[in-house]
Formats: sequence, C-alpha cells, structure tokens
Amino acid sequence: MIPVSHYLFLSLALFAVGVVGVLTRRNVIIMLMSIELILNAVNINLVAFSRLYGSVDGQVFAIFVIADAAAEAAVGLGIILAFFRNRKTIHADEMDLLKW
Amino acid sequence: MRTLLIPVLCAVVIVALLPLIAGYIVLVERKVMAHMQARLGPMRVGPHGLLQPIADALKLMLKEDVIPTNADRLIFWFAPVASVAAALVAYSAMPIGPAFQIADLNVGLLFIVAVSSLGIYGVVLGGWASNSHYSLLGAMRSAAQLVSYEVAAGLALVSVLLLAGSLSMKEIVQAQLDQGVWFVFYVPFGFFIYLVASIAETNRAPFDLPEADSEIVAGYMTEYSGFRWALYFLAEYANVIVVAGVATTLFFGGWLRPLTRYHDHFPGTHVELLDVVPAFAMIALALYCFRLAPRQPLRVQKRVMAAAGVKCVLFAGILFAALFGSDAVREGVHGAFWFLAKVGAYIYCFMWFRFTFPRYRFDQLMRLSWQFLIPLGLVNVIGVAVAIVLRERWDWNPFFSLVPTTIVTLGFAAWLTADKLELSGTDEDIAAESAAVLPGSGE
Amino acid sequence: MMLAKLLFYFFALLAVGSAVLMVTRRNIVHAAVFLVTTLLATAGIFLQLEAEFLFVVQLLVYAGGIMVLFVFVIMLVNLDIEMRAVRFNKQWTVAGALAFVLAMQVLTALWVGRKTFHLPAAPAALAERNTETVADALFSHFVLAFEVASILLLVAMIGAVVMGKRRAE
Amino acid sequence: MSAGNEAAGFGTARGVDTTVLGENEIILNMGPQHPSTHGVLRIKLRLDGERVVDSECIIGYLHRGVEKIAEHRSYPQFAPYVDRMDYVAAVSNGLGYCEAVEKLLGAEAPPRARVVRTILAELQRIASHLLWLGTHALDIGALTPIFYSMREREEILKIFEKYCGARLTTHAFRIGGLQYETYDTFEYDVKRFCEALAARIDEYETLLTENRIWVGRTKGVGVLSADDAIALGVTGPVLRASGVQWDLRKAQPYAAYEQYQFEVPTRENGDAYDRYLVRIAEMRQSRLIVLQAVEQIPEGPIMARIGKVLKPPPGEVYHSIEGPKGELGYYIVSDGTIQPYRVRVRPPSFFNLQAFHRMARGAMVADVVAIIGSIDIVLGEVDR
Repeated sequence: MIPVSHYLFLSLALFAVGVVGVLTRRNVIIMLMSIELILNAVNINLVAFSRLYGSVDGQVFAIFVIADAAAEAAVGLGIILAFFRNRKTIHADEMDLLKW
Repeated sequence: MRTLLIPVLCAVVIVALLPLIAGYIVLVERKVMAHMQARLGPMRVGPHGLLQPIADALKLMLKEDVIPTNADRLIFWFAPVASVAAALVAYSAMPIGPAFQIADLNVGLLFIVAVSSLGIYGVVLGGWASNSHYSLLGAMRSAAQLVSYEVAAGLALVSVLLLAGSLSMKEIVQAQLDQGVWFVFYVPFGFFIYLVASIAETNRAPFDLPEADSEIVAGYMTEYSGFRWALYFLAEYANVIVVAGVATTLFFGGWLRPLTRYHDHFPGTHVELLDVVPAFAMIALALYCFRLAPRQPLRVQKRVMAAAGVKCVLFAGILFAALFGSDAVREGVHGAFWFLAKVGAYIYCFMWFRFTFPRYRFDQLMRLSWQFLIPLGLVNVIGVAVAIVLRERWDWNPFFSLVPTTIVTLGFAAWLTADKLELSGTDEDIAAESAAVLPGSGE
Repeated sequence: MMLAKLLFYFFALLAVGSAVLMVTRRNIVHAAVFLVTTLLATAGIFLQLEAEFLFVVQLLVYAGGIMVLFVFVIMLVNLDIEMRAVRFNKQWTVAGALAFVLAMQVLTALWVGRKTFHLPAAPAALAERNTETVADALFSHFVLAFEVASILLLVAMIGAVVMGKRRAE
Repeated sequence: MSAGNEAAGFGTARGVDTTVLGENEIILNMGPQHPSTHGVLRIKLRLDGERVVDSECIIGYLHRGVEKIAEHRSYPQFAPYVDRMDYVAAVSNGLGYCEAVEKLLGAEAPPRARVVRTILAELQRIASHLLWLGTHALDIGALTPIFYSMREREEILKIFEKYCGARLTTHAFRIGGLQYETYDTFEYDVKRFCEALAARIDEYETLLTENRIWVGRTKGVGVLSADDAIALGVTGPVLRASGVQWDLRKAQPYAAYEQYQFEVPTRENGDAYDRYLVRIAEMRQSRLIVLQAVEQIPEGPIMARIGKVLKPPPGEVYHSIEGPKGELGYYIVSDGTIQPYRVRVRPPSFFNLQAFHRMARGAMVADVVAIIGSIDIVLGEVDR
C-alpha cells in the first residue's frame, strides 16, 4: 500500500512548481496555468485524505475546486484577451498602467 | 494476472482490427455515396473495390512524410497521435456484446465522453502547429464547435441517465432489458439531440466545418500528408464508431436483440426464432457473394469474391453454432452481432446525411447548438425528470408520463424553430453571435 | 499491489516532470501541452485512489474543457512576441527561495506526522458506488455550497462574455 | 490587376492593405490553387476572425492572349479560339463570334441555321447552368447534386457530339451559318432530353430549394442591389436576380429568339439564393424555347453565300448575345484584310466578378465560397 505521505509529497512537488511558475514567469497565461497546477496539487491532497478517512467529502471539495478553477480560467482568460487587445502584450511586468 | 488477460486480449483485438474496420467503413461510404449518386465507386482493386482500403493504406504508408517549414515539429508530430490515442482509449469502456468489454467502469459513459473530448487537442494543436492560416481557421472552428456540441450531447445523455439510473454502459443496457423497451422510444428527443450533436462532434457533414474542403481546403489537416494524415483519418472514423456505439448502447439497447422480451422457442429446443435471423442474414450475404463471383472479370477477383462469400458462411456458422452453446456464448456472439449491426445502421445514417445536406455556416452552426439544441435538451431533461417522478411516486406507466413529455418538447422545438432559429439572421445578429462564442470573429 | 505502486509512481513522475517542463518552456503551446499531461497524470492518480467520478470530472472539465479554453486563447494572442521575449522575470531568486522555504515547511510537517499516514483500503461501498456517494454528499450535505458554486460559475460566465466581447465601434 | 476595386464609384483603387493588421486580423490567400475558386482565381482576403474585412480578386493566371491571337488569324481561323474562353459554354461563344463577323460582313445566316443555332445555344445554356448548379452546391457542401446535374449535362454533350463531333469545345457554327446539317435523330434526341429535363429540375429543387441549410447558406448572402449591379456592369442571371429585367434575347433579339415565347425570370433580393432561383427558372425557360424551336425547324440552306475568303469591309462592329453567364459581346475592328485588326471580347464573368468585392464585404469565409459560386465565373473567360 502506498502511504498517504507519498501523495502529499507529490502534491507538494506540484505545488512548489506551480508557485515557482506564478512568481517567475512573465507570461500571464503561463502564470494562470501555474495557478491551475497549484489547484491541482490541492486536489490530490483532498482526494488522498478523502481516501484516508473513508469519506467522500474530500472528493466533493475537489469538485468544488475544479468548478472554481473553471470560473477562474474563464474570467482570467477573458481579462487576458481584453488586455491583449488593448496593449498587445501578455507580459505581467508590462502591465503597468496603474503604476506611474 | 489472470484477471488482466481478457481485457488485454480485447484491447489488442480492438487496436489491431480498428484500422481495418475504419478502412472498410471508408470503402462502404464510398460505395454507398457512389450508388446514391448514380455511379459505381471503387471497382478496380479487388472485386467491387473490396481490396481498395488495403491499397489505400499501403499508399498512405509509403507516401513521403512532409513537414512544412516553420511548423512546430514536436506538436506536428504529437497532434495526430493524440487524436488517435483519444479515439482508441474511448473503446475501453465500450461494451461490444455482454462478453466483450475491456473494462466495465461504473462511470463508463462519462469516461467515453471525457476521453473522446480529449481528441480535440489533436485537431487544435495540429491546426496550430501546421503554421498555415487554413489550418488555424480549421482548428479554431473545431475548438468552438466541439465545446459547444459537447454541451448539447451531454444534455441528451442526461435524459437517458435519468431513465437508466447508472453511468455504467452495461447497466444502461441492463436497464433497457429490465424496462423492456429501448430508450429511444422513451426519449426520442434525447436521441435526436444526440444524433445531431454526435455528427457535429465527429466533424461529419453537414457539420464538417473544421475540414470544409470547399472553404478552408482541409482545415486542420491541410498540411498533413501520408501516414500522419492517415492517423487523423483513422481517428475520425474511430470517433464515428465511438459515437455510434454510445448511441447504440444508450438509445438502441446495445447488444440486445430487437423484441428482447418476445420468446418463441423452436419446439423441443431453447433456440429462439429471432436468434436465427443473424445466421440467415449472413447466409444470404454469402449467397449474394457467390452469385457475383463468377461474373468478375479476372480470376483473382473471382477468388476474392468467393473468399468473401466463404467468410460470410463462416460467420453464419459461428452465429448458428453459438445458438447451441451455453447462454454466455450465445449472448456474447449474438450480442456482438446485434451491437455491430446497430452501429452499422447508425453509421449508415451518418453517411446518408453527408450525401444529402449542404454544409452549415459557422454562425448557423453555433446558433443551432446554443439556441436550439441546448434549450431543447434542457426542456427534455426536465420533462424526463418529471416523468420519472410521476412514475416513481404515483406509479404511472412510463409511456403515459413520457408521451406528454415528448409532446411538450416537440411543442418547444416547434416554437424554437419558428421564432428563434431564423438561420439567415441580420448581419448584426450574426456579428453579435459570433463575437460571443468566438472572440476572433465579431465586429 | 505491485501494479498499483508502479502506476502511482509512473503517474507521479509524469505529473511532476511535465509540471517542471510546463513552467520552463518558452513556447506557451508546449507549456499548455505539458500542463494537459500533468492533468491527465493527476487524473490517473485519482483513478488509482478509487475516486472514479473525480477522475472523469478531471478529464472532462479540466483536460477537456478548461485547457481547451487555454489553448484557444493562446492561439488568439500573438505568439511571436513570446518567442523572442525573456522568459523569466527578475524575481527568479526570490521565488526560488520562497518555494524552497515553503517546501521545507511542508516537508517538516510531513516528517513530524509521518506515523499517522497509512492509507487503509477504501471501504467497499465507497469504491463500488463512488458516483452515488459523491452525488449523495453533493446534493445533501453540500447543497448550499453546490448552489453557490453554480452561481459562481454563472457570474464567471457573464464576466468572461463581457470581458471577451469587443466594444462596439 | 484588381477587378474588384476598380469598379466605378465603389471601393478604392488600392488592393488589400496587408501592412497594418488589426488585432485578430489575418490575410488569407485563397487560391489560385483552391478547391472552390473555380479555376485559378486568387482572392486575397483580409479576415477578422472569420469575417471578411477586405477582399481583392487577382486574376490573370489563365491569360492566354486570346484577343492578341485574333490579330494573326483569319476570321474563320479565330473561331475555334473563342470556344476556349468560356469552355463550359463554347456554343454560345461561337454563336456570338459568328454573328458579330456576319454583322461586319453584312451577311445573315439562313433561317434554318438560325433556328438550329438557337436550339444548340439554349441547350448550351442549360448545360452551363447544370454545371454551375452542381459546382455551386458542391461548394456549399452538398455532395450529390453535381453527379445528377452532370448526368443531364452528359445528355446535352452527347447531342453536341453527335452533331459536330466535339463535346466541349464544339466549334459548332461557321461564319454565315452552319457547317453540318443536323443528324437524323436530332429532333428526337432533343425532344426526349427536354421532356426528361422537367422532372430532373424538380429533383434538384427537391434537394435544395426548400432545404433549410441551403436557404440559410444562400439567403441574404452576397446581396447586390439593382443600382450597384447596373453601375458595376453586371449582366446575366446575377443582374436579373437583383430585379433588373434585362435579357438580350428580348432586348436585342438575335438568332431566332424573336420567334419564341419565353419569360425572363427575375427576383428582387439579389442574393445568392435568388441567383439560384433565377438560374433554375432560366433552365425551365430554355427548355421551353428548345421545345418550341425543335417543333418546326424550317427547311432550307444552312449556309449563307459569303464566299470562300472572308474580307470584311473596313469598319468596326459590336455585337453581343445573352450568354449563359450574361452579356457576351464581341467588338471587332476590320481594316479590310482577311485578319481582324483588333478583337475585344466583353466576357460576362469578368464584369460579374467585379461585383465580388461589393458582395463579399462583411461576409464570412464560407460566404465567400457561396458568392463565388453564385456569380458563376469561368476563369478561361475572365483571363482570356
């Protein structure tokens, strides 16, 4: 049997990679994708614990997380599209309209 | 490891046979098309073109592999493979007869839908990687179309799920056996929506916009040639078989024989009258082959035709022998026959539509999905839910509760088509429409 | 059991490997493909955890829906800019340090509590009728959250349409 | 050369601006190798998503210098060349040329020749429309009508073959009349074909006219108002679909048309659907003309007495006929030698193609295909 800790390590690895992606990449789309990765890491945790405690609550939570990810992706990509139309860039450090 | 043996065998059989089956579906399509169009179709390779698919496959494999300059080589390589992989994985939950199924997932139906929706990556990425405007347009069209029609197809499937109460493909068939009726008679509108949506999802005419040959050359496949192109082609036909299989399982009782509950034994045996039909159909086909064989112009063609006849006799023999086997054998063999026969009929409808209808325009396609099929699907689902409540709470006869549902849905459909579905909308309408669904095409 | 272990490590390696590749690729489309791979591997892990319904939801919604949206948007924005641009911003070191600290914290926590994590075999009922149990939980205990989620999705949908629509010229 | 933009008063003289693109705009080069540009037309489309912002027709890929060749051929020698312009309506081309030269010579074909010419020209019109119907439907995605329409066209081509030995580039007529007498069963063949045709046209209409998808794809697509059509020099079914009742067979009768009863079908909306209906109605009218004509082919000679060597007097002449695609005119200048000094052809497709730019504005990519199909161009004629 695979101990739960292995799932947690996996989740941790994905989470860390996602955090690094969000913090370091300049491309907003990749940042958004990294956030999806983080949410995914959380899902692994939730499902593993759901299994550990023999209840489906964790899976239900994971479903909510996925719904949230969908909403986030839709709005986030909408913003990116609108921004791209106006500024012709998708780089985070060039989004400096409010900085002056 | 013993438990793995049969699924692995099934998988190997499917993967090995599928290209051949796809090839012969293409041949049948060409022949059917030809006869509908007052011509003969392939006649040269083998008798009546029977060896044409093999010749085509050889040709495709020997063709030069062209990768356009500035194409993204990695994705260009990956995209057709992804398409085929998605199409093939979907077979793992498909019950071809009660005995022949790789895995009976308890979320089987959703799994098939989910996996075949992954096939879109092959299309979109292939279109993008080709570095060609035609391909990109095809990819964009495909992405928008598949996502839209998945919703409609999903709603159609929900109406069946409500009736069957399970996501497992086997249990859905079992439910139809228990309730004694194919679900297409309970939810004809669910079937109608699924039929339309499945044509759109497999990119077949009249919804073949992603590869519309007269507009964008070949859409996402424009830059592909040889074996990679063959992979796309294989994926397309594999997907056609998948949707046909899903429709068969959900709406036409899967592997069940027509009149499942009608038992009419031969005196003194347990062999049923209707179960003899497949064997005789095969024998009739064999006789037809034998009759044609002497008329073939070449000796080779005569022999191939006779071999086809012998093959039919063989099938007839298997079907006939299975009647006297154990129940499991009989159901397995005959179930597979009926399943494949229904799938074939469904695919024939696909072909028929293809040769009959002109192609939709993109905005019309979108409007059809969002303004007609999806509202209709919602009304249908609500109606079926109400009917089920009536049946379970007050013990109504399912037909009594489902017939009004169907009539209400029909009325709704009529209202939708009368008022909302003016296909030739004004320019502003079209612009607003496409701006909403496809960010790239508004005013 | 050997097979289950093999599968887990395969999927885990696939997930982490393609996640790393996703974050480091220059080409966004490649990054998206690797993210899809990660998501599929995660789905495999869900299946291995006997969360069948979640496995399918992951395939259907995440890989089949959300990521298609990503790919779609990527194709709408101009890629040439990205190909020439500097990939990372200047926070590379800070981010690395932060991620390292975070990882260390979690590792410590895991190490401390390592005794408590033994995965029992899933209760038979849970594995058999996973979809039904999830649905029961979703529509009884969590029904409020469910409705809130649906409103959230509605709002997001409207927001996305407004955002994606071009201003009338 | 941009046929689309240089029309009087419409568009501008520039081509498609490819330098400054808006967001999401792409330049799509449609053709010259494209399945539905009907030959080697090249269209540069500036697209916003799938919507056409600007378009430019680039022609000349099939230019063979037909008009220049005429200056080095004697009048009868040039006649076969005109068959190669609108190669799907060679008989009409020949008719126009022969009548133009006859006008220049001051000769007239005998009545029998004129009736036979009318029959063949109308059969050719039906054949041309049949081919158009099939290819247009194919462009819009209906795979089957082309095979049915080809089947009927085959009958017509067989009649041509029996009459003059050629199917496509027939060279059926000679200056001054006909070279060949009609063959024995000519009347019977023509009549039998015409009788079968009515049901066949009904069959196409069953497939298309009320088909929801067909109507949706063609109605309101490529609208051309009557004023625009006249200003752009559009003729033929495209003009009549815009509501202008102009048909040279009625307006300036030639051959034997003044003897026959027929109507000139028109429609009001000027969209692709109306062009389809007009052409279908025209096929029915042509059939009636042929039936009337074949009933009483007058006896008599088939050639006028014009001598062996044709030397028209110096001067110039313009003669036009109603070809299947519109006004097909020949402007011939003679310097009194056996060779024309200049031949200028007014091909209907060339002028009709000018209206493309106008029709395609704001259309979608799929509409572009429908519009090209509904104009019914033949590049051999556009490029000459």
